[in-house]
Amino acid sequence: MKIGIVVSEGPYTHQAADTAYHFVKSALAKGHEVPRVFFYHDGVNVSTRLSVPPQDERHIQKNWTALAGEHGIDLVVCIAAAQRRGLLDQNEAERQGKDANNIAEGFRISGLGQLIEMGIQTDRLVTFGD
Amino acid sequence: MKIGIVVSEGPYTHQAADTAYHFVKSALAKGHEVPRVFFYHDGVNVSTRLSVPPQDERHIQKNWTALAGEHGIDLVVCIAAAQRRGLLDQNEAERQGKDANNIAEGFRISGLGQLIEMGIQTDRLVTFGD
Amino acid sequence: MSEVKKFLYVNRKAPYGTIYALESLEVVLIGAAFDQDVSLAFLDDGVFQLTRNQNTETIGVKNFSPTFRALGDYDVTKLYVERESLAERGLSESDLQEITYEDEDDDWAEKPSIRIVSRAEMADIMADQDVVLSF
Amino acid sequence: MSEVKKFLYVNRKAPYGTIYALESLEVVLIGAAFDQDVSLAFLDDGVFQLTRNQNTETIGVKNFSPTFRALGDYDVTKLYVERESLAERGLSESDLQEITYEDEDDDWAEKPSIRIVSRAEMADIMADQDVVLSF
Amino acid sequence: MSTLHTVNKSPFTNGSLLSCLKHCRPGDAILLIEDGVYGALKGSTVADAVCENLADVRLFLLGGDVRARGIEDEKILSQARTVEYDGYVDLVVEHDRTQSWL
Amino acid sequence: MSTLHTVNKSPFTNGSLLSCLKHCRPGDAILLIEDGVYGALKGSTVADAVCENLADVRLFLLGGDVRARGIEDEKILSQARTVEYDGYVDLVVEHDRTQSWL
Repeated sequence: MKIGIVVSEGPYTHQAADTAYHFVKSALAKGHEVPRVFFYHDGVNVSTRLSVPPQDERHIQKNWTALAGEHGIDLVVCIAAAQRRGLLDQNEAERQGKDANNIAEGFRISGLGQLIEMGIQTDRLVTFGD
Repeated sequence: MKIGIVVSEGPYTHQAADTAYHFVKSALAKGHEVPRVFFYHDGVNVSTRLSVPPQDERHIQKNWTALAGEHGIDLVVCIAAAQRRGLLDQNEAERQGKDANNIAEGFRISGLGQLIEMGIQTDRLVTFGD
Repeated sequence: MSEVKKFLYVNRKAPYGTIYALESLEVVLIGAAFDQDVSLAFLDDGVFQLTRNQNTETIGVKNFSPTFRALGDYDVTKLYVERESLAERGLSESDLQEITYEDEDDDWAEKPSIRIVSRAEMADIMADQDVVLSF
Repeated sequence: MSEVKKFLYVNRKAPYGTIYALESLEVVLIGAAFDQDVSLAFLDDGVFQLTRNQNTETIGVKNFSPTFRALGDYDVTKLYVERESLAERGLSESDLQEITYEDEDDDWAEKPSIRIVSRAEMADIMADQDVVLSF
Repeated sequence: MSTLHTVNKSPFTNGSLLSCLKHCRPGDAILLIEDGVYGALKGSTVADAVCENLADVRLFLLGGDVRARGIEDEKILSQARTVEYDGYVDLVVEHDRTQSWL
Repeated sequence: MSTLHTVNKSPFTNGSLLSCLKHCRPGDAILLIEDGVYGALKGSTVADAVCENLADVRLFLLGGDVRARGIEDEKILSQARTVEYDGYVDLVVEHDRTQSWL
């Protein structure tokens, strides 16, 4: 079965990004497809590559990047939500005249249409948020 | 009177950073001192200079930077909370081997001791959070 | 994409204190381009999103409540509001802004988009969806 | 800084679902170096922070509950827990981990740090502070 | 010695206001801000619980938040007084400490 | 046609669980995750309200979240069944839709 995922809260602050990660791993292990994870609201903060959690803590962004790389998951960060919150890729940074960007490998910035499309093209949609 | 301020939630997502801003402006207008604002939890996200809110929305980071510049307010971003969430200044970025930094002018990264010190040295402490 | 799915946007949070209400509306506007069967549910504190006369001047936050009145132009015409949620908050339908659409199947007659439903009806509406997005 | 102020850390949120409990504890540990008069209040869902036998292995989040047992070494010895909050959650004192400190004024006798108080007593404790930090 | 309590959450979703009310002492004040202003709605399911606990406690509302949410004056409990941001500052100064019920 | 409802908030702080219970239909299931697992505590102030609404609805708990919070088996309502992340996936698949009560 195809399962679409929405992550609505930021890393560490809420458990949502962790629960979503464990859920997706289990879904893949059971043979389901997870074509896309859509990061919305504060969920866009998961995509920063500048996070430096303590050594004895999980690294939420790296976990997602690794899982997506292994299984070909499309990690989409909502552009409107990301702009407000200061998450930019190189293109966006140039377009907005910003001197830095902070999106990690494996994540891409795109529009809300990708969320609707995911809802249309998957069999189930599961939201992790607050 | 000396009033210390804690901001515990990120910009746009929660109203806390807005309410704190209006409160501080009013306190200063009434002749009180606001020596320091301490950004903790998701509040550290207020300090990113990469935020690009829509044209018809307030720019929360720029509002704080301007207010602090005008009135000499010490805007302190908690280092532990900032590291988890991917907020770094140039020094921190170099120390952590990161290729970018994102802290805006007027904010500085420091330790939790600055929060306690603020509690000791001010007459009132007001927390804005969720 | 020829398949039409039933999408329900569930709004359970108040406006302005948090951004969920605004960002939910942004999804609805984008989603309207996909020609799906769209409904909006307002229950619990979500009913506060639709109150009349919101004025955000003092708090310096953008007032997005007029956008609800534009939803008809995007063919989003089913805004279900739970009666019990209103009553628990001391509100009634007259406290909500009027939102209408022009019904192309009825000679463009102007009709109300807000439909007050009971909690049991809301449960039935929720159970009739393909995709539920929660805000 | 010779002035000693009364600091109260108010914990009203459950652990792990959100980070507030952990980041509150980080403040307490740093704050201990400042030689102030420190108390911790646990009420509402904050009482869940102190339950025994927390095991976070499956959820992959760091278990910080053992840190509470180290607070005595930092001279943080007053952990007030509200009895009504426990009872409302079906809990009693025996569901909480044991946290002790060695009382230097009493020949280093080991004493309990957790003090179960009534809601009225908790209100009095809150009203007796110079600085209240809320998490 | 008195406390200013602030509550910023809707009482229909979150227990902070009721918990705050149970921990107030005579002479304290409660200021409802942000989504907390819904706690002063007349005729709601929490209105009685709020009023019962206001005997020795003053209730304030932040005006900007009330107007943002479209709450008309006649919908507000008669016990509540509206202040603006400068009144908020005065309340903080007048009380010995501020406790935020987050 | 049935729904899996997930609740991730403590019922002592937040109204999501009670609202969810009032919107369930026969054959639906509720899965308590994250801080939501406190909703299955025996002898709490919400336990009766939870049980009363479970006639035709199954109640599940996410085991990892229960253990993280130190909730012993004997503290949990007998109506609740514990599943792990793979059981969570099965529940999502078995029901026609998933509704998150955020």
